[in-house]
Formats: sequence, C-alpha cells, structure tokens
Amino acid sequence: MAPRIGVFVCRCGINIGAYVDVPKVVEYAKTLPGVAYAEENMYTCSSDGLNKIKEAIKKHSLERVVVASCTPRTHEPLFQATCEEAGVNKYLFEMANIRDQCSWVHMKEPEKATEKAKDLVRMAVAKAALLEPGEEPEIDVNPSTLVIGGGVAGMRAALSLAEQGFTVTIVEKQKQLGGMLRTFDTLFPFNQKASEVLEPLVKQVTTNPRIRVLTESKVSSVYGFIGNFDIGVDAAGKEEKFNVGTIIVAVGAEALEPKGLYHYGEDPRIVTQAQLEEIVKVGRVDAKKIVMIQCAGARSEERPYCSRICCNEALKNALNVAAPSKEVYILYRDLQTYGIQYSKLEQETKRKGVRFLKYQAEKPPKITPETDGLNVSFYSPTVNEEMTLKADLLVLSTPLVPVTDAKELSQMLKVPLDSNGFFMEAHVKLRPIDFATDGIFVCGTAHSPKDIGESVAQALGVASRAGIPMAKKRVRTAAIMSQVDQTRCSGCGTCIDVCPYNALRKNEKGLAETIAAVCKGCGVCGATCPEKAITMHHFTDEQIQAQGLAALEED
Amino acid sequence: MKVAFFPGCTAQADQIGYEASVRAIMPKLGVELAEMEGAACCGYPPYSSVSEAAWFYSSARDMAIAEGMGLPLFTLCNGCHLSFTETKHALAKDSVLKAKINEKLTREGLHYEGKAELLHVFELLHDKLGKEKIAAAVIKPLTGFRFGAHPGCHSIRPSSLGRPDDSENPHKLDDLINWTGAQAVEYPGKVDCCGSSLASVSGKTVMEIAGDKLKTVKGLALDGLVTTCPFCFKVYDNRQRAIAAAVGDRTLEVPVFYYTQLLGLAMGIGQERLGLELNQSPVDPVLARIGGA
Amino acid sequence: MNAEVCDQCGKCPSACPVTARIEGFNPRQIIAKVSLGKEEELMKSGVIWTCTSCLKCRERCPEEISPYDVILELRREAISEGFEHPASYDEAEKAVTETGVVQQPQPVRTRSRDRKDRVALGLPPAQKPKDQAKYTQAIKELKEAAD
Amino acid sequence: MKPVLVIGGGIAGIQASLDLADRGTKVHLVERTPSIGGVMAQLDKTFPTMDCSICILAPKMIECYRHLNITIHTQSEVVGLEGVVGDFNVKILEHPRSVDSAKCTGCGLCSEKCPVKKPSDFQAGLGQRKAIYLAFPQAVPLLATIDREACLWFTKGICKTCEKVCPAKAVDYEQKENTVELNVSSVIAATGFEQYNPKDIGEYGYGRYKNVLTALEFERLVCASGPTGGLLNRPSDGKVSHNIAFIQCVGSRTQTTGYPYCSASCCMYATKEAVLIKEHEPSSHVTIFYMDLRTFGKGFQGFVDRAQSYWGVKYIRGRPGEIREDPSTKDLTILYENTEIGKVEKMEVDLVVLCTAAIPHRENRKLGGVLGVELDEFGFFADKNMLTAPVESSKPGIYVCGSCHGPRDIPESVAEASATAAKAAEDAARAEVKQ
Repeated sequence: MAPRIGVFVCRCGINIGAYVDVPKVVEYAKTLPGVAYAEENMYTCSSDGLNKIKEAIKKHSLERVVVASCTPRTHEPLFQATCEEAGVNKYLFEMANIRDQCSWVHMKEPEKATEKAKDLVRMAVAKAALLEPGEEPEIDVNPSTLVIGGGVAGMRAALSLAEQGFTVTIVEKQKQLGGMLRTFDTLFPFNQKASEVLEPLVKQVTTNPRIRVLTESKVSSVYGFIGNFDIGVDAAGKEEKFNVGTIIVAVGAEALEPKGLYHYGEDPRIVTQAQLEEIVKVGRVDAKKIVMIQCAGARSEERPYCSRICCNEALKNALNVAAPSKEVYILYRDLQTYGIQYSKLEQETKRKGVRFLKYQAEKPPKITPETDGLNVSFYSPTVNEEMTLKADLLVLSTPLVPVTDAKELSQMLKVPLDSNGFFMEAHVKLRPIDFATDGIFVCGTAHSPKDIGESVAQALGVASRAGIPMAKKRVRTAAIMSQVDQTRCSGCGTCIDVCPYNALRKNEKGLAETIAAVCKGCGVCGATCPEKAITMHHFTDEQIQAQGLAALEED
Repeated sequence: MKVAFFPGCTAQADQIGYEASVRAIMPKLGVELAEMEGAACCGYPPYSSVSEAAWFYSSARDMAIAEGMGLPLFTLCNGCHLSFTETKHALAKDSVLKAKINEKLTREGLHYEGKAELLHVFELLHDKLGKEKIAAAVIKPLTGFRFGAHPGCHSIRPSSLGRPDDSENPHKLDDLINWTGAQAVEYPGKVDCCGSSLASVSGKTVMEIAGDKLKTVKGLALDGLVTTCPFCFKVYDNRQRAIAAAVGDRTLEVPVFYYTQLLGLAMGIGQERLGLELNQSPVDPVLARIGGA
Repeated sequence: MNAEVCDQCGKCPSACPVTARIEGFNPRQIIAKVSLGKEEELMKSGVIWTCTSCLKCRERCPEEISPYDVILELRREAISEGFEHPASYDEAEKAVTETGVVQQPQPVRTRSRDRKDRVALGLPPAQKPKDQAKYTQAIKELKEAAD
Repeated sequence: MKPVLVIGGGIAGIQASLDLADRGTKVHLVERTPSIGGVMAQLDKTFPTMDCSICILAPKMIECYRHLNITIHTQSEVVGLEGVVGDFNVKILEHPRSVDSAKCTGCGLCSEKCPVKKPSDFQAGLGQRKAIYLAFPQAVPLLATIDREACLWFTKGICKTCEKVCPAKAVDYEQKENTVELNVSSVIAATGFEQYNPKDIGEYGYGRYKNVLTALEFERLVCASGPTGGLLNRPSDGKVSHNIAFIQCVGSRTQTTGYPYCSASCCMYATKEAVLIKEHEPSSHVTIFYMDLRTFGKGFQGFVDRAQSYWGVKYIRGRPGEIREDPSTKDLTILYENTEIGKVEKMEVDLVVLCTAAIPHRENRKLGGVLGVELDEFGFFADKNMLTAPVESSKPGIYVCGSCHGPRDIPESVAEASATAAKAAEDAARAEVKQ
C-alpha cells in the first residue's frame, strides 16, 4: 500500500506568495496520489513552520514529507532533521524548489508560475512515493591533523590544535618554518621586527610535544576521507606514510616577480618593495627621490584582483625611508588602507611628509630611464595635470600570487581553485575557511592575500573547524551513495576510473564495490556502468523516472 | 537692555538705510543703543589678507571699547561679527600676541581682555528679545507675504567658532520673519554666498553667483529676499539691475529688504524712518500692499 | 596648515561658488599643490585672489584643513613677497590705515534718483578713531613686526 | 566541561556558538534584542553570490535554537563578571518579554490586533510594528514580545487586547526580570556595531530631505520582505526611483565626526545595492560617489568590474559637497567634483543613499566595564595584539570576534568567530588537564 505523503507549500513571505497562487497549489497537492495531507506556511523554515510539520506527521501519520519552498542547498538539512525528530527517516524527505527556479524567474507571469509550481510539486510527490529510508555510516575520526605549509598560518593552526589536545604534522617545503614572514624585515602597521613574531612562534611549534615538523617535505599522496586520510609525504627524499583525521591547507602565496613591468630587471634603480626592504635592512637608502608605484601587475586584465596588503606594505616602507632630506612619492590607484589601524597608518605616513599622487589604471606611469634618474610621467588626477617626477629609485608594489604547486595540490586533495588560482572555500560568506569536501580546510594567503593578523584569525578558525569532528571522535556521512549489484557487475573497472573521489575499489572477487564513507553520491559511476549494475541510493532510476514521467503528465 | 552699537564701515558709509532702520526699531523694542566713540574698521576686509596682527588689533580695539563701556558689542555686519569672533579665539590662544596688541591699545587708552559679549542681529532679536517681545511689537502683521531668508555666510560658518545660527540648516532669520506675520519659505541654496567679496576682482562672477539666488527666489514667486548683512544686501539690492543684465534676465525683479526694515514696517514705523527709499530693488509693490494692509 | 593630510576627496570644490565659475580655481587642487610644495606657483598664478571667503570649504572639510585659511596664508605671503595682487587690497589697506575705515560716509542715491546722507536720515556722525595717528602707528608697527 | 558564554547573537555570535556546541561544549548565547540574527538578518542579499541574506542565515539561527548544547537568552544583558579564565562567574539579566515563551506559538495574532504602532527596528524605521510584536517573520526564537514603553497597558493601564486574543494564553503582564548566574570557562564577545547617524552632516540633509536614506534603510527598502515589498518607492511620494546615487564615507574617514577610519565594507555593499537596483530595473541610473574604491577582499575587484562592465553602475571619484532638495518635487540635486578631471558638476536624482560609518555599539563601553576589558579610542574592543592575537581581548579568557572590535565584513566575522571558538576550546582543554 502506498505511503502517506504530506506536502508543505511555503510562501517565503512574498518571495513565493506574491507570484505563485499558494492556496491553489495546496489544493492541487491534495489531489495527487498518495498525498494524505497538504498545507501552506508563511515561512516553513521558521520554528513555527517546523513545528507544523512535526504536528502534521503525528496527526496524519505521514510517512513521506515534501516541502515546496526554496533551495535544498540551504534548507534540506533543516527539514530532514525536523522529519527525524518526528520519527520519519531523513531520506524520506523530498524538496521542490518553487522559488529560485519558479517564482523568482517568473515574477512577471504569475499564472505560469503557479502552473510550474504545481508541476514541480507533482514531480516531488511522485519521487517521494518511491523514497526509501537510508542509514548513514558512522566513521571513527583519527584525532590528528595534517597541516600543509609551515608559515605563520600553518604554525598557528598547529599550535591551537595541539593546545586542544590533538596531534599535528606540519609539512613544510622549505628548510625552515616561517614562510613569507621570513622575507619581511618589519611588519605593518606597527613596524615591529618580523623576527619578534616569527622566532617565538617557531620555538613554540618545534618544542610542542604534539607537533611533528617535516621540513624540505612535500605531500605526495592523499587517499581516504574525513576521519581517515592516508597521507604520503616525500620527506627530504624519503617516503613517509601516516594517517590523519583532518587536513589543513596553509601553503601561503608568493610575491609576483614583475618581469617586463615598468622596465623592471633592466635597471638597478627599479626594485620591488621586498627588495627595498632588503636595502633598508642592510643599511640606509641613498636615493633622494623615491617613487613607489602601486598595483604593479595587480587589478589588471591578467590579475583581476587587489592584493590587499601592497598599499600598507608600501606605506610601511615609505615611513621607514622617509626623511627631511628625501622626497617619497606613492603613486596609487585606490589606497587600500581599510579599517582602523591602516587608516591610522595612512594618516601617519601623510604627516611624515610622504606625498600621495593618484594615477589612472588606463594611463599607467611611463618610465624613461636616464643617466641622472628615472623619469616617471603620468596624468595625476590629484592636480589634474600631466606630471613628471625624476626618481633616483623606483619601487614596484607587486601582488601576491598563488604558490606554483597550488594546482597539483588541489588535484591531490580534490578541492577547487578560484579563477585567480587561490584555493576556493565552500561558501564565500558563511563557510569562508571550509572546503566543500569534509575534513579539509583552508587558511591564510592560500585562500587569498591577507595580512598576518587576518591569517592568524583564519588559522585559529580552521583549528576550530578541524577540531569539531576530532573532538566528537565520530562523524556520520550521507547515505546518498552508490551500491554495486555484485550479481550484475562484470568487473570492467570503468566506475573505478571515473570516480572523482576514489570511492570504488575491486574486492577479492575482482568485482567493484563502493567505499561508503568516501562516496559523495555524485552518480558518475551509476551513469557510466555498462551493466547497469550500480544503484544510486536516493536517486534510483525508478525514482528519477517517476519524477520525469510526472513532469510530462498533464493535470 | 543696553548694547554698544557698532554699525561697521559698510552700514555707516553707504548702507545708511540699514542703520536708520535699526535706530528706528530698537528703542521701541526696549534696546538702548550706546554710541561707541572712536570705534574703527574691524580690520577684516583689508588686513585678513595682509597682516593677521593688524587685523586682530583692529578687532580687539573695537571689542576693547565695548569692554570699556561694560556693554555687549552689537554689530550689524556678518563680516564684523566673524572678525571679532576669530580675533577672540586667536587671542585666547595666543597670549603673546594679545600682550603685544594690548601694549599698543594702552597708547589709545584702551585694554582688551575678551570680556565683551558679541551680539549678532540674530542673537539680539531672536535669542535675547525672542518671540514674545517681537510679536508684541508687531501691530501691522505682514500676513500673506512669503519671503526667502538669506542669513549670509559669515553668520553661520564656521560652526567650529560658534556662529549665531546653524551652518547647514539655519532657521533664526526664518523665525524672525515668521514672527512679523509673514511666512519664511525654504529654498535651495539658502546657505549660499552672495559673492560680494569678489566685487573688486571679478564683478562678472559676483553677478553670476548672486543671480542664481535671485532666480531661485523669483522662480518660487516669493515676495522678496530678506537679509541682515550689508554686504549681501549691497549685492542683491543695490546691484540687482546690473545682475539682471549680466545673467540676461531683464525681468529679474526681486524685492530685497533688511529684516529690520520689514520688522519696522510691521511695527507700524514710517517708511522714511526705515531708509526704505534707499532700497534699489523694486520694493514699491510690496510697500504698497503693506501700506494698504 | 595640515594640507598634507588631505584625502583629496573633492568635497571643498563641490559647492564652492567660484570653482563652478572661474576656470583654474579649485580649493582641492590648491591644497594638493601646497602639500607638493608648489606654493610659489600658486602665488604667481593669481587664483588665490578669487576666493569669496564663503567658508563652505572650511566648514565642511572632513579633515579640518580649511582651504580658506590656506588661501589667506598664501595671500599674506604673496603680498609680503611682492607678488602681483589686486590693487583693491592696497587701496582698502591704505584707507583703513589712514582713516580707520574702509569707506568714508557718502551721500546715497534713492530710488527716486536724489541723494541722501547720514544727516538727512537723522543719523549721528560716523564712527572713526579718536586719534588717527596712534591707530596708524600701531598698525604700522604690528605689520613690521610680523614681516 | 564548563560552558562558554557568547555575547551577541549576530552572525559572529551564532557561528562561535555553533562551532563550540558542535564539538560538544555547552554554550549560553546572550542577545540584547528579542531575536538572534543581528544586522545580517536585515540585509537583502549578500555579494558576490547574491544569496538572499536571511535565507542563508535562517538555517543557522534555527540550528542554534534547536541545538541541545545551546541555551539562548534573548532580551538579556551581561551585568556581572568575576573570576579568571577557566572559572568566570557571570550574571545575566533577562528582561521580561511579558509573554510566556513556553506557551507562545508566534502566531502573531496579538500584534495583528494590537492598536499601538511604532517604527520597526528591523525595518530600520521605514516600516512599523506594534507594541506587542514578533521581531521579524524568521525571528528566533519566534516569540512575541511587549514593548513596555509603547504598550497601553503599561503606559495607561488600558487595552489588554493581546491578552484577550492570544489563543495560547501566553501574555503575561506580571512577568518580572530574571537574573541567571553561571560559571563559564571562557567568554566570547560578538556584540557587533551600529551605524553612524548622518543627521549631523547637515549638507547632506538626512532627516530633512525625505529621499535621503542610509544604506541600512535602503537594504530594507530593496528587500522583498521590506516595507515596500522590495519596490523602490521613495519615501517622499512613493514614486519608483530609477535614478539613485550612493555616497561613500559618510561620517567615516572624517576627523570632524570622530570616526577618521575606513569602515571597510561600504564600497562593496554599495556596489551590491547598486547591482540590486539594476536587477530590479536594468534601465536605472546608479552612481556611486567614492574616494578610494576598496576592493581588497577576495572576489571584490571582480564584483566591482562586473557591476561596471555588465550592469553599467557608474563610479565617480569625488565626495559630494552638498545635496539640495527641490521644494516642490522633492527631487535631489547633488553638487560634486569629478576629481579625475577636476570639474565640478551637478546630478539630479530621485534618491540618495548614504553609506555611513560603522561605529562601536553604544552598549560597548558599558559591557567593556562589566567584562573589565580595554576599548580602543573609539569604543571598539581593543585587540590584545592585532597581528599575533587578533581575537583576544586585553583579558585572558575573553575573546572578541566580528565588528565589535573594528569594522569587518561577514566572512571575516565568521572566520574570527570560529577562531574564538578555538581559543575557548584551548581553555577548556587546559582546564581538563588541570583536573
């Protein structure tokens, strides 16, 4: 006998209610096969709406639940949890998106929107009737973390996790810990010595009993899943293998070498901010007239992003070279002295007599090296005139760029990079330091250019995120997974080749089988299996066919 | 109340209609105007661009006279009032300059401490006398008239020095107009400059600047523009024909009044005693209507 | 003058009665040039004489810079260093220094084309220094001391 | 393991609470207002994904509400703190809702019938609420609350309509305030910010000119759940606005207001709001007046580039000097200089949006005193060390995240919230070892 289905249609305030005739949809839902109950809510996701679902499940002994509202991306877990609380297995829940794919796109044609909403509900109900309960496998979580990158972010993440009681292995490319921090003499905005920050940190890390540091090392292989990653490391030539529960990407970034920009490399009087800092570090700067150019290679066609730290880096160096006997000019497009401390730094730099001149992106400064100096010519919106400065020293502020092996690592971890080659988080706003893949996290400049404090904040952040499953010791993974019918499988191995998660393997019989915990339920294997031996739970052929056929029905 | 009366160069030299109207209304409002013997220019117009010391000396000198009389210093001119205020602030900060100035003042038998209270027209009429006294003095309310108030730059800026009215949303002159029974109307550009101080550098620019405000007032079909600043009046009233020519609007006919003239009329004082015959703008239609009222 | 902290935001010229009308006068640019050490260029150019002293820039500058006061400073310097400047400043100065007032009282024209003076309006004599010599002397000394 | 106290129920406080609760730590979340959600709940959409803000926030709010490890104290404030890290005794004052939270179902019948109208805080004053009201439709907890200053019963001793109509008999005029005392191991401050009131910048006419709004007011105006249902009906006459200008750095980067710093998120939310207008009506004219385009965050520059090239949002470098209102039409004229070319110009618009400074919450000083932590010169919580201890206050065991220690955007606040959770977890672990 067919299961009793309950349908809940959400108005989402006016997001749906203003365009879709919700009462009509509810009435229609009641006429669908198997639907034992249907109602509308102002906001089904409000605690009030959720209580209504629970009540209805009990009152009308519902066995399947369909919510027609917004997107599963944000709301499915919530409704599933609600069903579970009322004793309905979460996999017996189905969602119809009548907002993003209906009311929002058909605002100007309410009748059609209402018809489409009916269709979507009909499809969801058809699938719901065939849903089966799913059990979620539980996995033990190894309470140890792999931190890739031994810069300030990696070290701070490692220290926090160690303090929380977990063991950590840091894998660092270089001979020494410290990353980019080693390249700085002083740090903005307070101009304190970089070593004052770096040395105590390295000491804490190297002396912490829970932290193991592998320098001159590189991650060579990653297999497994949250709680249970098998890691291969090429540690200074010899292969290391170990298992961790979570992984943190803290590989940092690199400074762009501005080859071909503003005659860089053709004239010793043209340097980068990093090189200027070297000069300041070893001694004094002889140049009387110093001109800095911001956005050298950034906010351009080639690199359409702002590198966030270059302006403040320039201000810091300008302050350090500024003197009554010198003229220091900063040629900028938009000064990125955001927030409180950098606003102060800007004021301080101006008071110190450093001169700020704007230039326009479309008319970058022209450099003509002459024996008596470098002619820097540009249109200055500051005085609204063409200007030429004769510089003894030209300093280019260049952006941070992704580390060279970022792509390789991203493929090994199966996590994405953004269009600029930095690691891409799960959600820009609300999951800024998670990856979509469970158990793997990102922090520091590997994610995007940022200052030390911001990197540390993210490092501590991932220490919390990674700490959660390890503190809980066990995690559940989704039951949306593939299953291989051993009687049908021919052992051809196609599924194993196409699986992007290494979630299938050959068993002793030479037949394919799914590693439940690893499977993400993407369905590629099911689609490619020549023998139709693979079932995708929660997206079975029957369920999808029923949905498709329902779509074609006329009401 | 009794005040030391300082008309200022412009009022006493060629804006004598203004001074006349003030002298006509004040006694009736219970304000006694004490003459300031030996008072001279506040020093702002020439010296602010030449020598700060000379400027502050001139202003301090006038304030010293009032101080000697033991009376608040009441001036008709926005420029003079700001000049006095700036000097007060500067000398309060710079005791050396103050001493140097006092040394010269003693030769003229004067001494400056900065004790004299400064009174702008707004402060005397609006803040000191207030609605009751003004309204009580009005016997011929100017009912039905709509005027635009022009406070003038130096009566409202810079607020950092404390000015008689709000820098961006001044209302005191509007209140004063409303208390005569007339209606003050908000208009865009109320806090704008009259341009007068450019007269000797670029007369054309003054015309353009002043022309804009007169056009706005005309556009709103107001009965006129009202001010208390002799410099502003000089531009809007005395030079209105020239402005009309310059901005190419021969029909630009906007009656311009000193507030003290309007108040005088509302108090039933005769036009001749209010110096109204000296207004160069077309005020006759308004006067006719009031006369008839 | 703290011209160097200027953000070049452009607020001062926005509502300036002169910038909109006289080519080349822009308080923001004046501040920029001062902070770049181009005072002499400004004093030569003559733009500093076209400010109406409406004080909007001083009132509204977010950084409390007051282009108006910077301009006054430049004017004083320009005059003391003998740069070209409008004759009216010398005339006004002469008048006040010698007579204590900018203008002498004079008969004023009425709408009906005749002339009235203070007496005709029943006004007392205009104010002026009791002892002009002392006033003039004081001004002279203060000016010299300043230079 | 001892519980952790989280102060402030905005996105930062929510994230910190969830991180801790998920790892098994008990959390007490203290919120000043009747609902958690904070400013993010008031926003229409969030860039660059243009997710509906409340739609991505609501699930987290509900998660807090349902989480067995989280206790939410709304309309509450922390009034006392003693002790040291690992052993803080805190006093929480719960102000009366005048509604029995056990009985109220949030059906809203009471506010429907309530005769008293008040400007709605949630609608940034653009819309109205009743004396008894639900903070907003997705409020968590979804409970009515009585504004005793407005309620006729509390002010005049009449009415009691809500009590009569409440089907759950939840209205309780007698409810008293309640003090809760807790022993916690760590404290996380996430009290957020507020926005500078631009009325003091008189030349922009805010408060005098009806069609000059703040950015937060605009968020409500453009939001589908806002007072106009998302239609850009301007306040003066309800006319749909197609010509809108944004002014950046209003009150911020301004010595004279006392907020000389950059508020860090305005350039981007203005760009987002500009794009929203274009999404509503592509033929609209939208202009953003800025000083420096601060595109320093991940994806910012790309978002601005798209706003310019695809949506045709116009950016003019120049801080306007004055706004004028036409007395009859209430249309606005902006006086500005295009500093790129050094020319002053005028622009006529229907509506002006002021992007105002993010300033410390007015309660910060008080709370700072109670917690005994230092504030910076503006009244934000001071960082122990901006570089090495970015989420630590001046007092061990008390942590700060989000915009309560300086202007920040949502992702930074969320990351920092997790960071404070990590610090609290470290404290707890050390305490464990001790025992």
